[in-house]
Amino acid sequence: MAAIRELCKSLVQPILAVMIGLLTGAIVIAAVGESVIGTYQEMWKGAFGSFYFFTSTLARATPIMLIALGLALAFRAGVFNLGAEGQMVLGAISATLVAIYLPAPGIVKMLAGLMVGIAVGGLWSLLAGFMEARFRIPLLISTLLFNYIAVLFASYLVTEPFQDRTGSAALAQTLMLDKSAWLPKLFSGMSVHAGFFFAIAAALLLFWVIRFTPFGYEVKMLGQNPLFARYGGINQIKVMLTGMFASGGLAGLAGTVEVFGSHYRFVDGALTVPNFAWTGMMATLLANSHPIGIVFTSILLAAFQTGAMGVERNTEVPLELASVIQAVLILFISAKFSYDWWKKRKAKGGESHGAA
Amino acid sequence: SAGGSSAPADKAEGQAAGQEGAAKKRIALILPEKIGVNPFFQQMDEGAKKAGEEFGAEVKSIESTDHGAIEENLRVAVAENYDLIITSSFESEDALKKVAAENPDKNFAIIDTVVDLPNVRSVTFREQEAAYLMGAAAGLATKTNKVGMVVAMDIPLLKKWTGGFQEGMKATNPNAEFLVNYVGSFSDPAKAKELALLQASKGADFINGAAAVGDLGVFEAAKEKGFFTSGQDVDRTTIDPEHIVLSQLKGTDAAAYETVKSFVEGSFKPGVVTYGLKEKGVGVTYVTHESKTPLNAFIGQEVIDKVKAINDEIVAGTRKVPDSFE
Amino acid sequence: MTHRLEMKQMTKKYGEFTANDQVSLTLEAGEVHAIVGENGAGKTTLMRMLYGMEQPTAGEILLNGKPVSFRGPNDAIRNGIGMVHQHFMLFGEFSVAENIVIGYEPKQAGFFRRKEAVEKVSALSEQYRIPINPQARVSTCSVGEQQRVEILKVLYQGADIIVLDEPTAVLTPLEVKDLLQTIRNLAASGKSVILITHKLQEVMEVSDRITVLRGGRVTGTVSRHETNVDDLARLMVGRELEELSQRIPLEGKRLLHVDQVTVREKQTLLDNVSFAVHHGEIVGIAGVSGNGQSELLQVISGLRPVQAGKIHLAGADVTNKSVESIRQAGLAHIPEDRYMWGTAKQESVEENALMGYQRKPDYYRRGVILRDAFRQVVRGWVDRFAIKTGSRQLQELAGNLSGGNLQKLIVARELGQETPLLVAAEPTRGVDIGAMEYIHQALIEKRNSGDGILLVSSELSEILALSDRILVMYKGRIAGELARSEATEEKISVLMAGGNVHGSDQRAV
Amino acid sequence: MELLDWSLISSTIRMVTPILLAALGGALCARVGIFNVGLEGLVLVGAFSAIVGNHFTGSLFLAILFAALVCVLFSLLFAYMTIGLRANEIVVGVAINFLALGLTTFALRAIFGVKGAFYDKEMAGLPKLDIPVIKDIPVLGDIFSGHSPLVYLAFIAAIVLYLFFYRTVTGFRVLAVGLSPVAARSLGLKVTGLQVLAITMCGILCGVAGAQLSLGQVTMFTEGMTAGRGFIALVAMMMGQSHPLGILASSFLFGLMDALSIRLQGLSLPTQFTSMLPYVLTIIAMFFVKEKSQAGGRGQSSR
Ligand SMILES: Nc1ncnc2c1ncn2[C@@H]1O[C@H](COP(=O)(O)OP(=O)(O)OP(=O)(O)O)[C@@H](O)[C@H]1O
Ligand SMILES: Nc1ncnc2c1ncn2[C@@H]1O[C@H](COP(=O)(O)OP(=O)(O)OP(=O)(O)O)[C@@H](O)[C@H]1O
Ligand SMILES: [Mg+2]
Ligand SMILES: [Mg+2]
Repeated sequence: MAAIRELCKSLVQPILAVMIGLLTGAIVIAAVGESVIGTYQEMWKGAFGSFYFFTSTLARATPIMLIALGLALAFRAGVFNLGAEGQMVLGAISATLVAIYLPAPGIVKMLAGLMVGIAVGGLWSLLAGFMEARFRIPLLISTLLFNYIAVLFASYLVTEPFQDRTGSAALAQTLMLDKSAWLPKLFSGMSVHAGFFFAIAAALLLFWVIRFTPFGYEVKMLGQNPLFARYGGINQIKVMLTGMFASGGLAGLAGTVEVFGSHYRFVDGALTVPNFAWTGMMATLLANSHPIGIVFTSILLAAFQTGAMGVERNTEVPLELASVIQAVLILFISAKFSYDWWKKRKAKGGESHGAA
Repeated sequence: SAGGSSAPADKAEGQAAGQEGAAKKRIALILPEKIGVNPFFQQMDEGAKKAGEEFGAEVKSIESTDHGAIEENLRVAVAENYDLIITSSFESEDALKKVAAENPDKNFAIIDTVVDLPNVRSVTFREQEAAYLMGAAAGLATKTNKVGMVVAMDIPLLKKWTGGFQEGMKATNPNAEFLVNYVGSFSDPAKAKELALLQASKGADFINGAAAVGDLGVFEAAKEKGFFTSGQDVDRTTIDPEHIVLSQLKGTDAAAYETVKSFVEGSFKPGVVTYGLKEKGVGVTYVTHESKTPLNAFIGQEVIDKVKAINDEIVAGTRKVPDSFE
Repeated sequence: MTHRLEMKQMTKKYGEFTANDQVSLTLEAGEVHAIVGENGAGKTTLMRMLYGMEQPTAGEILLNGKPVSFRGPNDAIRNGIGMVHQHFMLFGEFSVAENIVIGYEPKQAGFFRRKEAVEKVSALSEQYRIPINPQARVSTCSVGEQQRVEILKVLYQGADIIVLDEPTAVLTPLEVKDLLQTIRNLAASGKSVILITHKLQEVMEVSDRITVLRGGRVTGTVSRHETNVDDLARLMVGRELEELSQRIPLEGKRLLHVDQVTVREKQTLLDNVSFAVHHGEIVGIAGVSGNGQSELLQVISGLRPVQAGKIHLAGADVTNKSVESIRQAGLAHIPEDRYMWGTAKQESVEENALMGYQRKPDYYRRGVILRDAFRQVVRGWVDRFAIKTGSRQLQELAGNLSGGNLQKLIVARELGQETPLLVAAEPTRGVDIGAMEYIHQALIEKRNSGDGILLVSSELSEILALSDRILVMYKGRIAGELARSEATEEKISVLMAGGNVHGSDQRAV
Repeated sequence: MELLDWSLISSTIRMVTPILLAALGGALCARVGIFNVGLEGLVLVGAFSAIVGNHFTGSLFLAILFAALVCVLFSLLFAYMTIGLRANEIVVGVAINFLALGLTTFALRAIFGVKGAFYDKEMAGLPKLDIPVIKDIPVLGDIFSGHSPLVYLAFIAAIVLYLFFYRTVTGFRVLAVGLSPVAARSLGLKVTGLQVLAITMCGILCGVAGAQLSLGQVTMFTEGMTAGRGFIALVAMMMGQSHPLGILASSFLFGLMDALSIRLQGLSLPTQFTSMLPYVLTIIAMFFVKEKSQAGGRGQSSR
């Protein structure tokens, strides 16, 4: 009985948030003279309207989810890794190059690529961790700066030494992967690919690690009180570095599956423009670093994006407005409207909250 | 109005009824990026819409939010049964190759690159030819023997501009020094301006803007420091004729316009169409195209005449501009 | 007749759990009123309501006869109520004067007049005879000084009622003496003081009246003249206290050997320290805080590196080894600062208890922590040490436990490690006398079973009661060693102050 | 030599101004314990509103004021979400960045009817101030004279912020809130109010930063014209350890590296590597500033 009440209470928050977000979005849509219902309908259809759209939402959620899961581990350990973007890009470019140039059968290329993607993303992230542990260079700064370096370096690789010169040679991109090295699609003609399985598997694995293993416990304690962790014999540097490696590795995997499952080649900018990294970070934070929660928040955030694409395709609502609505929804979902908030609101009759 | 999605069904029926002429043709223009600051896409959008209005076709342009969205938009356009699907740029190549091959009965067009499939019409530009003319003019006009260029990014795509320009300049003025700087972004006029100021301080008296919206920053720098500059895509001289003395033109609007037109009129054919100086698909103001503003004395008629001669050679094929640059 | 303060029928519920149940209390001008009671009896909770930090579930507060209600500490301060929290509310980065005036800064046109602040603080410190250096950075002050800062702050804010929640727990005996004197001075100048403490001698020394809480209820309010320590103890615990077990004479082998250890960090913190702890022996370390005891413990437990010297534990060289390997070699550790080192406040009791057990074979199989098995063990501790965990039991947040109950949890956890060596820093800090007795008993039993204990305590009585040998630290060195038989409070005090005592042969190793 | 002419410094001063202003704003937030990743969006909004203000009022002063005002509104949204509704500050910051990009693009179309960029040759940008005596001194004049008033304002802002933190009562309390919200609250300080105050001031600074970008450095608005400056400001803020003068130094360091990297473009290094230079050098610089950061004591992440 009490459990049901608790559940209801915990549901009030997201439902309220989405409703307020949708309401605000509705005002924006109405303000530009478009049909509110129609727009939302298209948004829904664009994200979940048919099996095809559903699978492309899942495809889009895949890299977001992998990045988010990696960050979750780091965040839990109290390690703030802002470098997912660079880790993803560097992992993806290395994986791609290995898969292109490794003389081996397709399946070997693919597996080698995946491993290299994880390893390189992880090592790049580890470097920042090492600099913090050894030289006390704050992760927050180094990871942010490492993004620029990684992205520029990858860009160099595909503009100069490894550019695809077989075609028009006008794009900074690698050769295309052998078909045999592609990650299989889960349904033919649909966008979702095997990378989605990796993401789900990673979520389950992470859930298990966090929930049941000593390592998960140690990560949590380190995040809660690093001194306590140290006192208790937890090797904080080891845990931090492991966390960094895992989060970088998953980001690298995210980039790799995006290339191996969707683009089939590394195209300069194709991984950075969609903002996977920041979206992944939001997915983590919205889910409070809970692996299973992340599965849902990633799909939700992906759905906002595919929904916005649907709106763009089928209504006259301009694309930038769709992104405004998306931002508004995210804003409100992040808010902690609680049952108490609602009560207090009512009681106070909307007295303003902490203005200066 | 949100009627978009219910439309395809009606239209499909309309077509099934078999009245070829009566049913409005439905054409989708799928842009590979947000139109944003890119005049290239803006023009394409306008050209297609204009043709749509003139020839009675329904043109819907769809912006893609990022690389991953292109393929999905193409697929959805196929599913929604558009009669012609136009897309653009190298970024769409992979996606179009896949989607067009899977849908051999559909008509596609791609602007600015070639996709060699039986149901695709490709329209490309030889921008390097226009850039060559621009460089030639710059080489002739410079008094300080220093010519600058502010480029959006150091990417292969833009080598057509820098390479062509440099070749042209060397052809007319082998002694001129070529200064090139990259902004690192398509949307940073402030930095573009700083780069132009820097080149001016090094003595460049003509600085070619090729920095997308950053060109506006270059123009401002020109106004402040009094050097001369040029713009891209459309005739920019109107903004500030005193300093913006040339503009390199590219008829993306024409390409889109012609594609839509030919499709509605029934003359649409797959294959490759290229626009260069010869086809007047690209060009330079005063040389190949008229301009609303009078010619600036910095360039002078003499230079224009010489460049016109070069243009004639290129058109005639006696002077070759390479296709790609390293 | 109106009282300066009257709390009537105060009740506070946390969910299902009642922390205060119709507690009533009066306070007069110039009175020192002590509140005593077991851990978790609700003392702090009562004071938090008085200070506006918690809203009462029911009850009424009257100030000089007028009902008041405080929505926050702000209201309480404005009404002349000040509180000195046990874990100080200070900004280490700021100076003493800044910490005192904050919130009521002397200013001119919005600019902070730091000079004037210093002057005011100096004046205040003279007026109440509480010595302090207003310009010192608080993070460099000793705990005793920090407490004086807290008291001065309350006075600066114009408090007439001053609440001190376990102020002496972290003080050295000398500092305690000073504090008690200060309390008497304050009362003499007309201030009213509420004093919460577990040390009944202190209560008997300074208070006028004493209120005893048990299980959230008042079990009695007595005047000091009508009672004594034993009566109070009986009122608090509800039973007689027992004698400590006999200690079995043991001649154990050397267990811990600290050999010429030196720690330098800008200044020398430990200077050539050598001593040993044997099996079946409790070695007590006394000293004024800040003389290297903390550093010594940190060095032994692996939390701080040494620059020179060696440490051996159970035969293994553990110098500059990781905490993990030292713990594996046989060390358990009750930390001196339970909030900083000993707990994750935002985690449950169970999670806090698990620290150090997560990879033990008994509770860890095939990659997974055996939660059920471990939970049994924690339940055992809770029963044995009478840890009051509130309504959510093992899932209660550690931060919600009362200070003493949290301490008991930590003691249970570290005793449960069953290691040959236990390093115990202030093991009974903040625990009530019943629990203190129990912890002392447990330590003796551990000793009798042949394990070694290194005990650091600022409580000389504790050191004297438990130790087989006593080392006194002064300025980073071992200033002297006393055998159990020869040790007295006086001798220790002299050594602590840097003096010399005869009869202490330097056989530290 | 070629690489180190004086225009380098002059150009650095100009380029660094928006970054400096935004970083100071970020520092205000950081000092009350809020990590504001929304700087990029706030500056963008400031840049856009400055142009709108200028377009409709024709007054540069009102334009800057308007930019500051709009940014304050956005900041209040940020404050309400993070403090009032306890939303995660990073999520809110990122959402604000998205929101700013979408809204400015949309409003560009709605207000000016253009896509991509708004440029009006009639519009006057901020004037260049010639400082009387300094302008005639050979090198110094080139470096320090002839900037927009906001450039000078930015440097003054750093000093004012320094005075605010370390000389005023309110600043003192702001610092206290950041050092220990729990202690501040128990003292009865209005923690929320102080936080909102700091965030509001951050809004003003970001508004001014935007105005310098769209009216000082150039006179136009283009979509996404902040081009990552907000994130650089974040780095500058962290490197400067949220100390106004530290930020002054770190932004300047970064600006100098950036200007230097431009000059290296001509040399035969690939552009990607020259562009990397400021980031690489910043990291290298971190090896040297760390000493101070330990003393600074706010190394929450480094423990
Ligand atoms: N926020 C809270 N939520 C739930 N329970 C609480 C909370 N705060 C205190 N309690 C419970 O209320 C009881 C009384 O706590 P309180 O801190 O008042 O005890 P105390 O008498 O001060 O004990 P001690 O001597 O150990 O400090 C304890 O059992 C504690 O667990
Ligand atoms: N930093 C510390 N290190 C060791 N013991 C501490 C520390 N802080 C508090 N204590 C102990 O905790 C007990 C009180 O803890 P408790 O949690 O009840 O805090 P408090 O003084 O009541 O303050 P508050 O009213 O803010 O809760 C005291 O006995 C004190 O000895
Ligand atoms: Mg207490
Ligand atoms: Mg307590």
